[in-house]
Amino acid sequence: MTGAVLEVKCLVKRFGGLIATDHVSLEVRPGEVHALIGPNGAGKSTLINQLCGELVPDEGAVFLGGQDVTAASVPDRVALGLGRTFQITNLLTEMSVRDNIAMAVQARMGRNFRIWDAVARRRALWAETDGLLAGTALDTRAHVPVAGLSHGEKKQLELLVALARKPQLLLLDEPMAGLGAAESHEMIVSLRQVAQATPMLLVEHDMEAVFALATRISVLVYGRIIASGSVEEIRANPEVREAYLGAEDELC
Amino acid sequence: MPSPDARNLARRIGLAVLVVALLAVPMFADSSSLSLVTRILIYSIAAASLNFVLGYGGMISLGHAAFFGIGGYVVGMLFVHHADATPLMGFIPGSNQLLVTVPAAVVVSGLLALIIGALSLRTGGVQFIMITLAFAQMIFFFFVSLKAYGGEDGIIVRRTNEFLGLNMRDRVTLYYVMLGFWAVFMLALWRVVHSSFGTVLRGMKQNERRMAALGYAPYRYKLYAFVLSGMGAGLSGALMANFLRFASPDMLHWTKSAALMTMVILGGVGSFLGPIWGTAAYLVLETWLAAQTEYWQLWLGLILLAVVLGTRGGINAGMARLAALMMRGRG
Amino acid sequence: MRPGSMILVLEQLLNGLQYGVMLFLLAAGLTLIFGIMGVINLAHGSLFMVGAYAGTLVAGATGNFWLGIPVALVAAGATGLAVEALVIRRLYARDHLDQVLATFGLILIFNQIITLTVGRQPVFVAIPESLAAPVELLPGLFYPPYRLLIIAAGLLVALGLYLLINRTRIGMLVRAGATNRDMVRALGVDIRLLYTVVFGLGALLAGFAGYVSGPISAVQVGMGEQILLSTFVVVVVGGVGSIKGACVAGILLGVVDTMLRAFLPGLLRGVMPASEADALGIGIASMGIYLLMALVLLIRPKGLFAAGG
Amino acid sequence: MKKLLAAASILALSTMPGWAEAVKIGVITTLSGPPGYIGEQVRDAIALAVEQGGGKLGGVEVELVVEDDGLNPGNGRQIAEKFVNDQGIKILTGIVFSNVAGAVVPDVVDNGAFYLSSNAAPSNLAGAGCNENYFVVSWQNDSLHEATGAAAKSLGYKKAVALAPNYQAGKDAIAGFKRLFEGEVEEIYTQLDQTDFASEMARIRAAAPEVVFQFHPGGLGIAFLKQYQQAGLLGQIPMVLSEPSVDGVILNAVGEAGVGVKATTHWNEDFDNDASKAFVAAWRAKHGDRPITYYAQQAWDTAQLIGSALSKATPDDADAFRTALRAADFASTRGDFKFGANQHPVQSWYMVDIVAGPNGKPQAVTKDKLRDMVGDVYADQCKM
Repeated sequence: MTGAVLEVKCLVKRFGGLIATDHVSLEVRPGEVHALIGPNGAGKSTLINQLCGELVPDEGAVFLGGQDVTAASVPDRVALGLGRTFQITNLLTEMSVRDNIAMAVQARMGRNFRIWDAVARRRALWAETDGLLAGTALDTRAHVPVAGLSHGEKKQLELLVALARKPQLLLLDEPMAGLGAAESHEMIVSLRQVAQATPMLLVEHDMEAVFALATRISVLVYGRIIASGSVEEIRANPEVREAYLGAEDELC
Repeated sequence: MPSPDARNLARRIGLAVLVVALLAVPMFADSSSLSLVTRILIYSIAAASLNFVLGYGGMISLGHAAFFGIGGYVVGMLFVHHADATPLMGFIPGSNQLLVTVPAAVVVSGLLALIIGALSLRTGGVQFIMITLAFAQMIFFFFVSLKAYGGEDGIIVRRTNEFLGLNMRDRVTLYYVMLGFWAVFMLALWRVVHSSFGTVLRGMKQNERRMAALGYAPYRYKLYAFVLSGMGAGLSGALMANFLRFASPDMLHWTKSAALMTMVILGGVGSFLGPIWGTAAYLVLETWLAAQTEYWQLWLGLILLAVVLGTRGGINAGMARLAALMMRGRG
Repeated sequence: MRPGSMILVLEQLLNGLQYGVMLFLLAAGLTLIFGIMGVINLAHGSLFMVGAYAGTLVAGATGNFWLGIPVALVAAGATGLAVEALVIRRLYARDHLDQVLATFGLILIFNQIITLTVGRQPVFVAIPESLAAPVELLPGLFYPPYRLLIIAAGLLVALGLYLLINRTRIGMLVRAGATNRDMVRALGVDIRLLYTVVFGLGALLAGFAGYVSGPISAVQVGMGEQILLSTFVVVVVGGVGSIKGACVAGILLGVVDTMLRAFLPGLLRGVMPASEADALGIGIASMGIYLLMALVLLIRPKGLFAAGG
Repeated sequence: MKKLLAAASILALSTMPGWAEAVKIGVITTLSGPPGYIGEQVRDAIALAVEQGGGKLGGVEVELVVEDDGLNPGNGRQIAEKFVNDQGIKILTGIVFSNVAGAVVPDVVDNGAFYLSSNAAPSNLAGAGCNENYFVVSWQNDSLHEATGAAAKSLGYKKAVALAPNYQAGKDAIAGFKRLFEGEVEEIYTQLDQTDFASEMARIRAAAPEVVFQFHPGGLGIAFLKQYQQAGLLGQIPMVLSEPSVDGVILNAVGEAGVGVKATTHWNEDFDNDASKAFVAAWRAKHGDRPITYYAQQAWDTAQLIGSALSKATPDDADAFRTALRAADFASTRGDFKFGANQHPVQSWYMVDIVAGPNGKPQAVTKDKLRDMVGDVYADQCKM
């Protein structure tokens, strides 16, 4: 046992003749922010979907907190402490910000097969929801339906909803995608705060964010991890520069 | 999009008008109107139950006639065995007590919904529509060939079930009894919709993937909803068998499922009062048109088409829009 | 097995094949409309009825059976195009519920229009003389040539559709559309034209099926709904959007349905009293295709040949 | 077009001034869907009888109120409720299907109105469920098919195949056939929505019986007869049928596929009595070539029965009206007619041959009387 929160061993996923995930192994240890970078089409989303249980891998194994979850369903993995955000925000669009967070809190609190209570009167639920909202940028927008939020607000809400579930590990699928400079900065601050308590696997295109947050970086190209190491090692790795970053040096 | 305030107002106005009107119906309605309103009440229980899975849960079931029909048949079969003084399946005594037959019908249709739902919910989308239809058809054919209970001719329930010593042959009494069941059901449904489970179910319809990522296992929640909905439809069927004093395979036919769905869509999918308005609109139209012309189905078809193409969200959305207009006029 | 019973089995297989071909003709159009446009068209059976009535009335008036075929095709095709332009086109972006309700309304309208114009009594068309007398296919196996012709026509249509879908540009778009609707739109294809073509084609096939079924069964109001449910079962079992699936599932269901009806009561009599065997046998047989659909969907929730995996 | 005229004439009758005190007759029948032609025959025959009487039945002015039940028991019940309780109609008739009758009849008679059946006569209302306000003018299901069994027996057949849809009336049909046939019978059940009988044809050929009995009303019967001919069985194995499988509309729709079949019936177009001749002549004058079915004949007889009772009593005096009905004091198109203990008919049954008619369309020709003045098997169970 390595003591890793998440351990992926030799994961393989094929679509027809195409190999989308090619013997990927990686791990996320406590206190770590493991960033996964790679060009478009490298198979990052496919990998994420296998980690959270939406796709079943053809070979290999996934361990959460030392437990083999390769065949476990999405909710079962969530129950073991896996949280995630979606690249394209994926919220309950007809509900308000507060309701979205409450839904996550409710999931953790359980007792959701009750048909004779009134959700509006679950005091603990709303107390905790409001506690989570307090002090965040969305606090003043609590009763706005999701459809009325800006893109940046939706991204923030994605994160809040994932955190409300109190995960042991967060899978972040491009949390910066589509954000402006100021919003990105805000997001980085939020994530840094979160990272102190929760290890993360961060999939991201925004190199500034990756270098600001990651303690370790793996580079995924054509479904294969071609390099893995500390921020400095990856920065220096010529193969990475060649395969992923290209001629233009946009590292800083 | 009407504002929440406007929707709230529309709902309250609608509810107040409804309650007063329903209590007063026997005072001014003639016999056939009373019977029409009674049928609307009974069918709206089934329509609201269908709306629970369809509007709140996003499961398009085209097989709810199965639960409606089973509810009716439970009442009919218990009555047959009560009249014959023979036990059903060798050990279950027959009954003509409403407080026995109706709960029995609800339980049996719930069990049936559990079986059908457990199998059907493995699919989704169009396949779900068709597999629920398939199971309902199987049950239809089963009862059509069930000679012991009248087969195609159905079961005549000579006397409406007894209930608290009331004179159930009196139309007005029968109406108030049905209204009582209806009110209890609607209040219960209101609670369920706003319960922890109901909230999860609504989330499930909006975004199943998100709910799974929060740790809710969709299958179990949907199955639970399906069973509850089947029980509601069974209640409706049991009341209908008592009202018509008749249960026949017609209750199980797929066109009954389609009619229930029509009532839901006509009123407004996913709104609480929608199915009630929809049921009323459908039955009133059907009855009124049939009295006007023997080609009434032509007009019914044209009206359905016009409603689908011309409105979005059915009657309920229309009323909410109206309420919003009134608000604007006031403020 | 005795030669007599062997011949009976063969004959029943032919019957199953013929019924299956009929189901395929209807299901082919329905599955494309389903798969490509995402529209549940309950009124497909009405096009079947329109074809049957138009062809039969003309054949009856002229005394020429063959003349009925082009008339049925034109009538069903034209009706299909009109329905598409006036109603279906507005439903593409709607959810299944609206589609079910609107096309359910169309069924009522079509049935009443036929009642108003032609009347409530079934209309009659005779099989052409040359195809009327049963022919002896094998010693002791007599079979109506008209049914053989339906089988042949159905298989020919299947072949034609196969070529159309695999060898032509329209077919390429149809395949792409069934797999991924947005992709076709992204290709810059005039999607509206494609939809119209597909819907018209489906209507033609339904009208043809309706007319050729006329001499065998009753041409009457509501004839479309009787076969509609079976057709939907075929579409779903075959896999939505798949012509190949419609063909395989149509023939499979046709044969299974026929064989169950023909032999199940007899088989059950071997293990139980005759009256119970008959009741149980026919009970299972009438549920047969629905049972089969439930089984297929439980094993393969998207049907046998689901388009787009 | 004729149908429109017929409908218009009813409307005209009901809206004419000065009819306020007319006795209303409620006609609940099935006018939509495939069996719509049956309801049309029922309605048009009753309307014709009223028209022949100059707006009167039995010398009393009547007004017809017609509504389509859509083959839906709930709708039928709703219409009956309106007729009986709101419009005060005391005389109802017209229901085609047993399942609609099951929902409507008990309610009608419980409310003190009369139901006179012109067609549907389910067994559960013939035996223990009989009622003093419920009369059947057509026939009880079983007796219809018993006559066919008797016919097949009298023709000397010993081995039969019997086919019917797998529902109550189908099973009753085969049971009724077997009761008087007494030979060896192989039973084959078909499906209610079946249109292709090829599989059954093959089974019939394999069974090689001496005679085939089948009960398939409406469109099913059309399909069955056509396919029987196409399978080449028509010339090989004789067929003996009861009348629902060969009504005038079916014969019209099957063409020569009907020729050579034998059938049993309680009435045929060529009956040589004044009442029948008058009915046929009136129908021909009104509807031309349109086929006459026994549905129309029964409805006509029902109208005559109503007339006979109205001439003696008013329906508001229930006891007197009931007595008048029981007397069955009218000239039935079928000749002798009276009510049994359960107020179902006691009547004679005949055999007819289907032969090619002058215009190429098949027609039925009456042969022998098979059974003389018989009732039904449920009469004993009725305690009135």
